[in-house]
Amino acid sequence: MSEMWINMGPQHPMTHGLWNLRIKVDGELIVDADPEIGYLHRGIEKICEYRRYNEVITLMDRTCYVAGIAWEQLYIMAAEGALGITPPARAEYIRVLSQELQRLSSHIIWYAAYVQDIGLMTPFLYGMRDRDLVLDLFQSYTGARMTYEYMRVGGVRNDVPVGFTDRCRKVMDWLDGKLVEYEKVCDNSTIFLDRTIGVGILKAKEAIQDGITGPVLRAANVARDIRRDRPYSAYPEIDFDVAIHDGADCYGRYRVRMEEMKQSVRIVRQVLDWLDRNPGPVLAEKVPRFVGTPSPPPGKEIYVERRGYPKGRGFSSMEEPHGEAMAYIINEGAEHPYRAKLRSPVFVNIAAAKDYLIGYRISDIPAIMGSVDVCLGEADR
Amino acid sequence: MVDTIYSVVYALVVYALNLLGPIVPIAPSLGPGLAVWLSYLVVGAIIFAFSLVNVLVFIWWERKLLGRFMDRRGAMHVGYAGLLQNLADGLKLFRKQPFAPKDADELGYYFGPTAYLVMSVMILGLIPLSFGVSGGVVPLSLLVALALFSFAPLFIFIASWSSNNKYSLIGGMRTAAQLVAYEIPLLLAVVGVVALTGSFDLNVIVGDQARYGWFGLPLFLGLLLFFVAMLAEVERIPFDLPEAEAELVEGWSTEFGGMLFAFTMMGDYVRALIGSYLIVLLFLGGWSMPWGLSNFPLSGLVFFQVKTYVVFAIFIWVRASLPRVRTDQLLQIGWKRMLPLAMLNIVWALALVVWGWPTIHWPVL
Amino acid sequence: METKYGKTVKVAAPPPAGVRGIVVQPMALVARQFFKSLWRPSTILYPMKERLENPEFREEVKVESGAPIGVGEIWDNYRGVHALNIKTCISCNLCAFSCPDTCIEMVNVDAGGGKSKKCPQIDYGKCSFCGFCSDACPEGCLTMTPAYTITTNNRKNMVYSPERMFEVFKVKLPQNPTRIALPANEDVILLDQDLCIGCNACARDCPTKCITMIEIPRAEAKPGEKLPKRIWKEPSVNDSECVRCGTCISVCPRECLYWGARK
Amino acid sequence: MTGTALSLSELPSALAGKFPGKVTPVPGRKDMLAALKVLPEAIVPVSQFLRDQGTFEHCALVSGVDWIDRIEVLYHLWSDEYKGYLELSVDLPADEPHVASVTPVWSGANWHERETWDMLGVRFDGHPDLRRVLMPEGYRFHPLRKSFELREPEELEVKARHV
Repeated sequence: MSEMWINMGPQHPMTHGLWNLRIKVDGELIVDADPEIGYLHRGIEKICEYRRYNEVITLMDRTCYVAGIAWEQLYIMAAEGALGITPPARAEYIRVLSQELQRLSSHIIWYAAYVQDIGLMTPFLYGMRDRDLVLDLFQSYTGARMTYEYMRVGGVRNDVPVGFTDRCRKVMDWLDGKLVEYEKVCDNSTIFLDRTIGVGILKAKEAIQDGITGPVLRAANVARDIRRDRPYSAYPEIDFDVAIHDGADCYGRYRVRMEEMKQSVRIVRQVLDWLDRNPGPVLAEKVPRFVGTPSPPPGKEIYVERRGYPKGRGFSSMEEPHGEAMAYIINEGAEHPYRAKLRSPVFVNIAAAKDYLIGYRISDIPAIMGSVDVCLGEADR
Repeated sequence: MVDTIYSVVYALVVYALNLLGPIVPIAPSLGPGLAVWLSYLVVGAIIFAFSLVNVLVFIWWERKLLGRFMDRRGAMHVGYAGLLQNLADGLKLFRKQPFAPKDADELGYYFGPTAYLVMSVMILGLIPLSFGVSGGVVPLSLLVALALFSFAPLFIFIASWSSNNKYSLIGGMRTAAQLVAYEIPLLLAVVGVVALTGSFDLNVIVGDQARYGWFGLPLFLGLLLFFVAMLAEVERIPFDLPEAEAELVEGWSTEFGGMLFAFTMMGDYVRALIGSYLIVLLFLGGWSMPWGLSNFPLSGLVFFQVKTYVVFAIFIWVRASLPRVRTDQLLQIGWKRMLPLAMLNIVWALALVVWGWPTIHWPVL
Repeated sequence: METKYGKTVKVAAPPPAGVRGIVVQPMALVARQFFKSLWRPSTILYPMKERLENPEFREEVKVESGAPIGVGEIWDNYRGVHALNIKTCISCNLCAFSCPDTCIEMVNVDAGGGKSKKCPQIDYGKCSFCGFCSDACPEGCLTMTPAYTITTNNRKNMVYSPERMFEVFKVKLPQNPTRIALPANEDVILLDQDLCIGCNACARDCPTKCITMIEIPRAEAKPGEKLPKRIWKEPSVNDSECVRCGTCISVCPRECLYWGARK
Repeated sequence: MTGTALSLSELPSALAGKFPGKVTPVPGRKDMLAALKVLPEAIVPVSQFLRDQGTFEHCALVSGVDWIDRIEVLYHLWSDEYKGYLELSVDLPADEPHVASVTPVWSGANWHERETWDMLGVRFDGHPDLRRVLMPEGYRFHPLRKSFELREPEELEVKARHV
């Protein structure tokens, strides 16, 4: 019996969260893989059905611990669709700003963790140091570092504080230099290139068939970016490039993410300029009572019908740092969503683990699964 | 200098024996012989303990330097600038309950890491810290040291297999493959030095370098090979595959906790210390310095330590800037790159011998 | 929707094997960082140097880290421990209603003069620091401050009573300056006149006293119908003073008050 | 494949022609290219057709809604050609719901169908590996059914206050 199953997880340094990658190995060679998730399942979709529209926001932050605000906006866009509310333009721009800052922080932490997976710990600390600047930015306008609770149905909670744009520009200038440094550490290191080039290949056709999205798909030479293809928020007004790579391997994913960070810096600069020029309100003037704050008790159920709020279905889709995220909300005129469904890109990207892994070695597992950028909080929900 | 220490210790031992004389009856004929024997033991123990303390400082050195490479501070709370942090860690591990996993082979489980540490520590007794200052005086010290050094994979494999853990097993297999693969370029790189000196005695090797210049210059290729092979032998990044924590949790030492883990950890650092010592002794002139800098009392001892720490700093620097290679790439580098280069190095050393490098004294062997 | 911009760029492939810097460049880069951080690494010595209480902290972090701005600086609008002004609290319950984590409980506090009133008590073991409560507070008496050290080794200490939050208020920490302007609530309290029995419970419990019981004209008795003998009163809500806390709805014994669009 | 692709305007008529009476459009969805209600028995051929002729190569989401009297399974498809989403929905009976699996058409639907089985108890016939994915193996309930009440005391508290 030369083959054996190994459980990598649920507590394993490679997993970056709680999941279990069962692999069958023949010596060092992987012959089969079976990912198992669910260790972090909190039943967010079910709890949503018991919470009022604004209260769901606190759950969304905790869906993904590295990209909280992305999920907030995802949910808020779907809820606004279900309730028929349009946020003001300034709110949309602040949302785009939040998205891109979140993308920066998420990709930086991805970079840090990824290079550490491959065995180099130094950039991990560099990444953490620079991510902290981005988190400080978040903190300066949302009031929290990771669990923002910033988006509201109909806009955002508050405007950016005075002096924020200058401060943000400074951080962007600093990141410009640091991103080049990150690339130097990896691109000029023969060992890094040997570890990533030609490893974990997932070609375009297979990737589309598997439902893979995000940087992993773009690294396979498919230019699909929801921000450009089905623009939401203020993205139609913003100039940015969609980065693709034809390697379809770990190196390609790394390159795509590095380029996306540069594009994010570019987008943030545009948004800051816009924010400087266009003051205005950040919350819609009127929202239904049960989604605005404060949210007092609803009264008796018999009167819910009497109010006659419109029923509807809200759907939103966006380019989260990990890929294409979707939210689907059914509003039956009640205080809380009738059904809230979230589509996590990581959920699908993990499901295809077999396709990335078979034929490579145990040493490649951190390199491959790390390049997928796994965040179990949103995969399990 | 060792004579000074020895005479001081001898005087103390004789004094102590005299004090004990009325209480413990010792045959007067045994007295002087016992005193000599005891003072050798004490001097050996002092030198040995020096090296062991050095290991603790080594870990501190790595923590601090690695911290600065990574833009952070490293250990800083226990003792001055965190110097005693390792002692605290050791104490913590010491207090933990020793245990073996349910299906582990207990004999091998306890024996493996212990023997790994003991075997590594034994080498410290052979390393001269300055001329003639070593725990034990062995004419073939280099040979014995390298022989003991290459025992490690055996114990690692015993430890990993008896842990009854798949990660440990894979880590142990990797260790065996890696250490065996890099043993050969390591030894072949040493051959160059031995060919130039004609001796396996580390004292002689350093003495020759003091007279005719460091071997690191004529045998630069050898130095490089020895350095890289040593990186692999002491399992440090970029060759730390046996304990590649990203995929193998903690490699062959996954199942060890408490003091056994301390043994594996300490064994690693003892080996790193020995590796740095050997690099300095074989290629960087040991305790000798040009321009007679090492002629002052105790300066040889100091210079040797300084050089060792600088060499280890380079180990740390490499660790801070390079990722880990893959198993197949590691073996490829070992067998396909380093081995031919090591051969080339021997040819070059022999060519030096033939061209009349001044340090040859073959009769000594 | 069409994007104005947004094009595809192909990221460059890595340089061919011959031209790669092998290992020298990363090592040089790391060494440069070593000398940069030799004396002043970016670490913030947090427990040794308190972030909030130390006024020079901001300047210090600026100097110590190489970063362009203060790393780890706590801005005034950080959502930390709550400060409660007991004196202006109107016991409207809105904070407790808006809390998604049910961590706010209304407890009795001494209001002076032998009276007591209900004020919020917060269990930080449950709190998620979302700020909904301070957003909801109509009087601005419950705010969030940048104080963030609530660490304790006893779970009971995590429960902050109104008095304890009043202490936080008295310390005069910077108050959260970004209290939001709430979106105009399109709903008002409406009355189902068929059900009202004129019991006065809503007017009695209204925290802002915006409900007054007004006498309504006695309707003409239809043939065969008997009207009650006592004076007929029903609540009238002053919408501009109403904080929309819904207390009246919850106390109404006949379920005759409800939310609805303004008529 | 792109050569035979239909344009977006041709798609409804082509669908109606190929699957008469089995596909009905649902009006009033602005955020989608179209929303279609499909009869359960036609879902696989419709999927096949949409993937091959309609360029809907990416199955973004398979999910479900419990309407108490029936269970609705939703499919969201993305087309790189039309840059938009298409929604298919299938109504199934509330007891013992089962529908043919679309995993042979899009392998990306694999885990989504597993999750829908896990959460709503919809059986997907022909699925290669229909196990629970989030809940533990051997769990007795399908938590997103409306008949499943939250049982945590705190959640009951929330519920009591809100409903």
